[in-house]
Amino acid sequence: MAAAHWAGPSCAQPGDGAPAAGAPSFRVSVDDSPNDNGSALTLTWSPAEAAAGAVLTVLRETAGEPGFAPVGRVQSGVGTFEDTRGLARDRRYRYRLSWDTAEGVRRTPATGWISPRAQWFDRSRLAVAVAVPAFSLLVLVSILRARRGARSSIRRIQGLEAVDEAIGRATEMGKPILFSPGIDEADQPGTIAGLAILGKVIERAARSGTRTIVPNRDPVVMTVARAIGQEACLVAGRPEFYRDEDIYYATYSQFGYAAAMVGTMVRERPAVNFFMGNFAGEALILAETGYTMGAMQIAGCDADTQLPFFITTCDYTLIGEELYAASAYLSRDPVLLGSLKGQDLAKAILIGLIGVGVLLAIVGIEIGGFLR
Amino acid sequence: MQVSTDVGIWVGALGTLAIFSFLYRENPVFRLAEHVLVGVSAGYYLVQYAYSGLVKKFWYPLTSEHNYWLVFGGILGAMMFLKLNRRTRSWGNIPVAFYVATGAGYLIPSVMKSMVLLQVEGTIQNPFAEGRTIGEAATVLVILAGVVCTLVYFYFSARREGVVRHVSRAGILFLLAGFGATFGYTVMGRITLLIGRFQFLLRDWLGVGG
Amino acid sequence: MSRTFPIVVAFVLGVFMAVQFFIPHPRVTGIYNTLLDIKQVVLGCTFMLGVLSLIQFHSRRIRRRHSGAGYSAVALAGLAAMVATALVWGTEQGPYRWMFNHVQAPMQATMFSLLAFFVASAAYRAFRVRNLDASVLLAVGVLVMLGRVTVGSVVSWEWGGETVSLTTVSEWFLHSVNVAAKRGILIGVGLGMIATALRIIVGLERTYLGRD
Amino acid sequence: MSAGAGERLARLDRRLIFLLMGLVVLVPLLVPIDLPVVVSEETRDFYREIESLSDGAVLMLAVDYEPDTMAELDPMTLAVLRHAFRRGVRVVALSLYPGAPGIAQRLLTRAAGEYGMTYGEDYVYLGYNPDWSGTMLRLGESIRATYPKDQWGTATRDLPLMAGVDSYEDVDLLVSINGSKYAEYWAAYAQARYGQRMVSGNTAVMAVFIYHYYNTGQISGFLAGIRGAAEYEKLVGLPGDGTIAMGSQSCGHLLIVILIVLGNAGYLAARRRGTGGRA
Repeated sequence: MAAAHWAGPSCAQPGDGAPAAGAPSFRVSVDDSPNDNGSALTLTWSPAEAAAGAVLTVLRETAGEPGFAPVGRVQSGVGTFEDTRGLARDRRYRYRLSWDTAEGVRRTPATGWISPRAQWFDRSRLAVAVAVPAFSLLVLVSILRARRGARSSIRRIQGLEAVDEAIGRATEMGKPILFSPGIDEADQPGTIAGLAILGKVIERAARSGTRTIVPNRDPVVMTVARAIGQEACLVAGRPEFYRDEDIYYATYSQFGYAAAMVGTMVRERPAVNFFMGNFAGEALILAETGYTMGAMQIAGCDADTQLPFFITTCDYTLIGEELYAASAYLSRDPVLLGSLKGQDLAKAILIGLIGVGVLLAIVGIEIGGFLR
Repeated sequence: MQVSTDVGIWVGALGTLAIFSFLYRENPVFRLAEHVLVGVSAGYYLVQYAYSGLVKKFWYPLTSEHNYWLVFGGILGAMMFLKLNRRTRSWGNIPVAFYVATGAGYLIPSVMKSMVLLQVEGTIQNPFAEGRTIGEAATVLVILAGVVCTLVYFYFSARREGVVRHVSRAGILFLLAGFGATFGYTVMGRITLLIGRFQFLLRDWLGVGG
Repeated sequence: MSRTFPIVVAFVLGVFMAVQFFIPHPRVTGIYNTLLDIKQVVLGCTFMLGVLSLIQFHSRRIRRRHSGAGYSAVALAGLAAMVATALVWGTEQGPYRWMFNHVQAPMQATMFSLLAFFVASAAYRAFRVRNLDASVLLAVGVLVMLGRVTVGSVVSWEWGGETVSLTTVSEWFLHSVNVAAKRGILIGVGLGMIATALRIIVGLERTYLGRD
Repeated sequence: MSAGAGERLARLDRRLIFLLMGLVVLVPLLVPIDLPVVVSEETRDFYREIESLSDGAVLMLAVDYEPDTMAELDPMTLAVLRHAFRRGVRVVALSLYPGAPGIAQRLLTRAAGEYGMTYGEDYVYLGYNPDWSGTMLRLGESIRATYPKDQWGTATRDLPLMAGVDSYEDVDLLVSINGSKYAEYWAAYAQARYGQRMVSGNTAVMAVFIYHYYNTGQISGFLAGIRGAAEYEKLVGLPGDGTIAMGSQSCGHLLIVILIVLGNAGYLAARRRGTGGRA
């Protein structure tokens, strides 16, 4: 507090007339802004020493160019200013601050010359930089262990137990299966998870001679789905059963796609509807129409927004991460089982972290900030 | 009441009614509307993507800003068409791999931060911190218990026995309560959509109401 | 070659895109920006592919005099009309914009608005006190539903010296139980997404490539 | 209640439900009901964020929705534009949905007309860009490179407003109006990665998911559905469609609750009979 009194403008000595006048002013230091691409410099000063309550003008001089020019304004109490205006890494800059008082304009002395630098590592992302390799290692090691034959069990997932029953039902009724891989793009993991299930469904359906119809919203997803369908029929030993026209592009329009899906449901009267992937508002339109048509319905969705609607209208619903577990469950492929094991270990670690974190927080040690 | 004389409004109103007719049952009018919607919207998106992807983001920067790296984009895009032929199909996998892997790559750290770490951080709170009311403390504790139970529910490789069974059961109840909340919350949005359509029919078409 | 090359591409690009997150240096962000631009061009091309499939699908129906051949002709006509008018009059005015505003937009919006009806019938059917699970769904659902409209703020009572209304109780559910469930789902899905992306990058997940 | 009636109550024809729903939403539109609006904390925060912008500040407005959610989101976009223009805040609008430009143009033209704003100086519309996630990231590096041209084909670098605006650093507040998960991704990409301050206007269904981003401070305020729009309209002092819609909302909600009660009454009556008197 004492310092604040000392630094008030009332204590300032009268200016000596020179432009740099205004002492006792306060010290301003300038540093390269950390964790950036070399386009910013940060000025700092002690708010306690600065002209209290004043609005400071930040002045910058570029080496080789004449004089100081204003680049921004800031309240003196803030204590810091980041200059991001048109800085280049190959130029040098220096700064000073100015402010108005009753006696006229006052200025701090100029800082030293400095150039902004670009960093090769963003330290503010340290937590992610630790978490990503750690989790990757966990998953990859679990996969390796599973490949070497480490046994890993997997709990029952009702919705997936029902897949065979559903396909059997379609075969019995002599009706096709309708499968939607969701409305997301091909680079979204939810779509990939849905497509992995598609492969298993087509394979089993082809074995029993049942058609699978797959309308798509995304053109890339369609091409991928076709490749998967072709392979699945091959694996099932019925390559002739594959038909390009069963896997087609409807339209990119979300509700145009919904219209095409319900139209298909009403006309083809599929015995089973699979909704596997990422869905949005159209989810309930699809599931409710399917329900009225009397189809058996199995959904899997990683968008928590639509899960309530699938749960209330479908026979079985894979919730969130269960969608990602599905292909492991259906194929029992060691790679996928191992990966799932890795995810489980990560969850166990996170639960532990939450427990320890809360206990520490109760005794006054905050660790949450490290996760930012 | 002043019925609109604008052809566009009439077309929109008839399209709206055609889709609504599905509520009674599927019928030729709905089927017509469905196919119009599919055709027109596919054309709309084709033009939008062709213009923004190929003219705005490819041709313009290539010719006036000489950004020749984009040629790779053109080549990769063209290679997508190899997917159409059975013999060349596998070469079409290169653009697909490019597309999927770049997405997968930048997703990893971003998702780790926003869907995992920040969510864990948000859960780590002292329920008994100074200045909290009993209600706030309860909220913190409920969130804490809920997150842990739900995570246990999503634990796939353990058999559901003993404590795990009970905790995971609590997890599913948390999930269902959350779904109930979402459902209840969503109703409002869905009704709004209908209000929008009715306002269009009443105001714009029939000229009734404010 | 045609089989391993995509895997190599996926590995190199995937690792680069993941690692660049931590590197603010312009040399890296430059490459990263170029890759994003290239990706957008690729995306533009894929739409032609989708539309080709659509044309194939419907023209096959017309050729085979399928029962829905007339409807297929309508779909193709709509598609052709949009492309042709955009080429002649441009996208910002003329028939292309008109068709969007007066044909596509109202029908899309109406399709979506069907949900108001479906949400009512789904709630009516599913929200029954069948067992504990269904009852939890029902209780919280109804509570929040009432809390979101004016009735909810009118129905109130005194509790522990404070005024509590249906709205405050439903908000409490949204801020606590709802947040907990969503967070659990989010963390699980997040880990699932990262694991899938990781398998793609290291070449263990090849679903998206098909077999050959 | 007789079991037969119970059975009937438990199995109402869905078309009857549809008809009732249509009526309870329609009637209050013809005969408006005046209902009080209570402003929630998240709406107040949303309002405060825009209210705190000074004259000349830059607001980036992402109009991220298509015609299907217009009814819910148009009132928000319009209210944000009016609020911003009234305070002299400059608006850089853009869209990540190909169906959005028509909507954005209509609302921008309308609001700009009301406040006499000039295109290119007071507001710009950059239009649609494909690859939403890539675009969100790319904007943090350079807006002008992401959008070489605006919606009308003018080179972005020739727009006076864009002279000093080239990345999130030059943007004081990001407002995402959306009916999808985009708010969450703006939070992950623009906020978490570039530290961009942001608020969002969401459809009611998406708003549920915004709470935890709001709790962690990643999203500084948000509007939840048409009710959020009505609350915000009240704060801004310009009642619009959001306010009118609240009557139909209340009736629709009540109908669903009544249906659920009837359904359960019928279900219980039928079960009592079916299970020999056990309640």
